[in-house]
Formats: sequence, C-alpha cells, structure tokens
Amino acid sequence: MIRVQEEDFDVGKEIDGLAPGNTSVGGVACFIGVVRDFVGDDKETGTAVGAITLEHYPGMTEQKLTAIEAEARQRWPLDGCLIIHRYGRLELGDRIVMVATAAAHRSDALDACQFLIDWLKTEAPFWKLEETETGGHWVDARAGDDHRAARWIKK
Amino acid sequence: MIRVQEEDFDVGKEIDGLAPGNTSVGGVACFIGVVRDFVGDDKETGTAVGAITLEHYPGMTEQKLTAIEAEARQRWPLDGCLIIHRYGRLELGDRIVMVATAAAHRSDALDACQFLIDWLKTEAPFWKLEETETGGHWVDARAGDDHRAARWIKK
Amino acid sequence: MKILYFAWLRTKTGVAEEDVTPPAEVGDVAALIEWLKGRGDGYAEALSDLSVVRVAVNQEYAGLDHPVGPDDEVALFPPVTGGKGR
Amino acid sequence: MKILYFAWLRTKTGVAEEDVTPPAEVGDVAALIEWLKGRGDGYAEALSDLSVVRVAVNQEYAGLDHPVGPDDEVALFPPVTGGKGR
Repeated sequence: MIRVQEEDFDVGKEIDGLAPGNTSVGGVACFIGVVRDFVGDDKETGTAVGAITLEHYPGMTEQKLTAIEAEARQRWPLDGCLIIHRYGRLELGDRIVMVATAAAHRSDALDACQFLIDWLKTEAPFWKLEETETGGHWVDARAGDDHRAARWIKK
Repeated sequence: MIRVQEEDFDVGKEIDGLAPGNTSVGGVACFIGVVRDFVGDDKETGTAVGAITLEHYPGMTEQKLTAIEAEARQRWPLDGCLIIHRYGRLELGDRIVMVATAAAHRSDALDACQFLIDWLKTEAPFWKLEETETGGHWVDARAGDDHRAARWIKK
Repeated sequence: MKILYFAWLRTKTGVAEEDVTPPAEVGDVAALIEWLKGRGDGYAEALSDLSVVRVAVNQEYAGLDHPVGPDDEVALFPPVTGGKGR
Repeated sequence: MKILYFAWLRTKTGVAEEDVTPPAEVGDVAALIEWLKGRGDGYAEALSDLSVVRVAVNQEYAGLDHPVGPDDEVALFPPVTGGKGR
C-alpha cells in the first residue's frame, strides 16, 4: 500500500493497520524520515536549515512507489508493506516519509524496510527545496544514496 | 533508555518520546517483535503455537539491555535509543519487544536498530515457553540468531 | 507533446507545464532538448548541463536516445533528492 | 551462595532459587555444577548435558572455569531464546 499526501500521519495507527488480524506476523520494521535542522555530515560543519518544501511529480510518484513496493514483495515474503510520502512545505521535526513492513521473520521485515527506504530516495521523483539563511536552495543529489541503493542490485 | 515490563506499550507514543524537541534527528528506525502463530521456516511446515510465556532473569535483564544500548550508542551517533522488552504470558499478535533509534542520518538509525534487535536475541536473558497442541515447550536456541548477531562482531 | 519541468528546471524555464509542437525531425529526447533550448535564455540555461538533468517519458525514466512523439508526456528534472541533504 | 535456575532447568530441578553452602573445595563453576548434580535426580538430569547449559555469575555470563565463592549469585539456564522459534 502506498500513499502520497500533504497531511501528516499517525505512526502507531499505520503500524497497527499493516496486517490487522494476521497472526503469522512475527516482526514489524519501520523507518520514519523527519525534517532535520542541518545539511551535511554533522551539525557543526553543516548548514542550518529551516523548513523544506518537497515538490513531486504527481502520477509518476504513485507509479514509482507502487513499483518499489511490488519489488520488495517479490524479494521478501511480506505480510504487510506500507509507504507514505508527504509533499509540500514541512517544518523542522515534521515527518516526511514512513516505510513499514511486516513479516513472519524479523530479517525479512528489516531487510525489506532498508531496501524500501534506500530505493525510495533514489527512485521516487521528489525534489527538496531547503530554506536557509541565504534563501531557498534546491538540494543537489549526492552519490551516497546511490551507493546505498546499489547494495540491492541483483548480481 | 531501557524498560522491562509486563504491560503493553504504545508504539506511536514511544517513537514520539525518543528525542522530543531535538530537530537534529533526520530518521527514526524501529522494530517490533510480535507473538506469531507458528514455529519454523513457514506456516505450512511449521508447528502451530498459541500463547507464549517469556521468563527472564530480573536484574541481569536490565543490566544486559543497558549494556547493549551503551554499545549501540558507542558505535553510532544516536539522538535517541529505546529498548522495551515484555515478559510473562503473551497471546498471539501481542507485542513482545520494541527497539527504536533516532539519528541525524538514516543509515545510523537503521544499522543501530538492526544491531540492537540482533544482539537482544542472543544476549538478553529471556526464555520462551510455547503453548502448542501437545502442551508447553521450552524453545531451543537455534544457530540462526547467533549468525545474525555475529555480523556485528568487530574484526 | 506535453512537457513538464520540476525543481530548478521549472524555476529557470519559468514554466511548470507546456504543450509544444516540435518539428517532425525531433524524434528523440536529445533532439527535443536541443530544440527546447532554442525557446529562450531560461531554457538554454536550464538545459545547458545534461549531466544534472533527468528525463521521464510517459512517467518512466528514459535516456537521451528514447523516442518521443506528439502524444508523449516528457518530464525534465534534476536527479531526485527526496531525502537528500545529509 | 545463591543459585538461580531458569526455564527447563527450573522445571527439572523443581527449584527457582536456593541458598546453598558447598564445601570449600568447590571453587569454580565446573565444581559447583558437579556438586549440585549430587543434590537429587532432577538436578542430575537438568545438568547432564552442559552444552545446553549457560551460566552467569553475579549476572554476568561466565565460563566453567569462573571462580565462585560464598557471596556469589550463580544462575544456571538454557541458551537464551527471547525471540527464537523462527
């Protein structure tokens, strides 16, 4: 299940709704991305950031998220899988994205969750505008995320 | 922060309380272990299980969980870290354990979360009694979890 | 042909979405981009460095040699940065 | 010396916790286990296969050669299985 929305979401409720009544689930893994107050490796050397605005490509976003979910379900036996991605203007500390997976075995839930968030960051058509002291800046892509996602490429 | 308790917990509330007001957090990773209705690799070949009872070693449990949290905080720069482990009789679908980590960068939160749950399963003094059709059975340790935890041993 | 621009490509061209009718010889993404650069300074600037431009044709990522035709939706945007900034 | 038994070691010995006073020559975990086996059939059975018995002395995992004394808390239990059963 995927959702692209402007509104916030309730993490506990979303987790409870992953695979309701399915007692084959042994583990649930979850990742939540949050708007952070700096860009860079650490706070000391980084640039301060206020709010962000996430732009996306309506239609293609939903299609990509659906494809990423399908890929995860094909690789791991999942009892539940959820991707929620927000867009629009988001303040510091606001939730941006949530990925959650439910499976019989914890390794499947954890690996699928990592895979989903890594791919999301390289495949989903979102662009981030950061508000800093010097105005709004479009964030450049960095090699790090591609490397993380590349771990999942099947040899 | 660690907690060993008989009562259930509220996942959303626990995640919100991980690092309240800390806007350096960019990602939160979380794993929840749940009582599953079978033992074995999959439901078809496995043994049906009803409720379980988790016995633990009061005192040593808290000490081990505290040590595991300290180890995670030493390896990764975490803004928040939580382990909750329940004991006593638990029904199908009940939450058993929750691990959650908050960090500036998602890889730190995700890796620390995996580390915590892997180590918890091999280091924390809990023993599981499963109720099956033929009565209560103490679960044997299996090599799989040791192997997963061994990934984290520093060379 | 429908063209979409996102992020700084949108701010540089000043256009989010437009319908264009390139000449018949514009048959692939590379030719389309060359043709679009002639539409104004903002376009030329936005499309000057193709190493930082990504393309989707009908909502699928596509290369410069991907064919394009009158009924296609072509989107031009920077590499995605949904969670970037670390 | 305080001895604790958990899981099936507890059900086999029939005891969760007991205070014992082994003779002075019982100086390490191995000797203590040998001595405990003499306390009854349940004990002998519970401690017959040391490959499935783990030991903690004063709440720290310990090997068979770990010293033990009158003021120690010694726990005997199976390998931990908190989340096992997959």
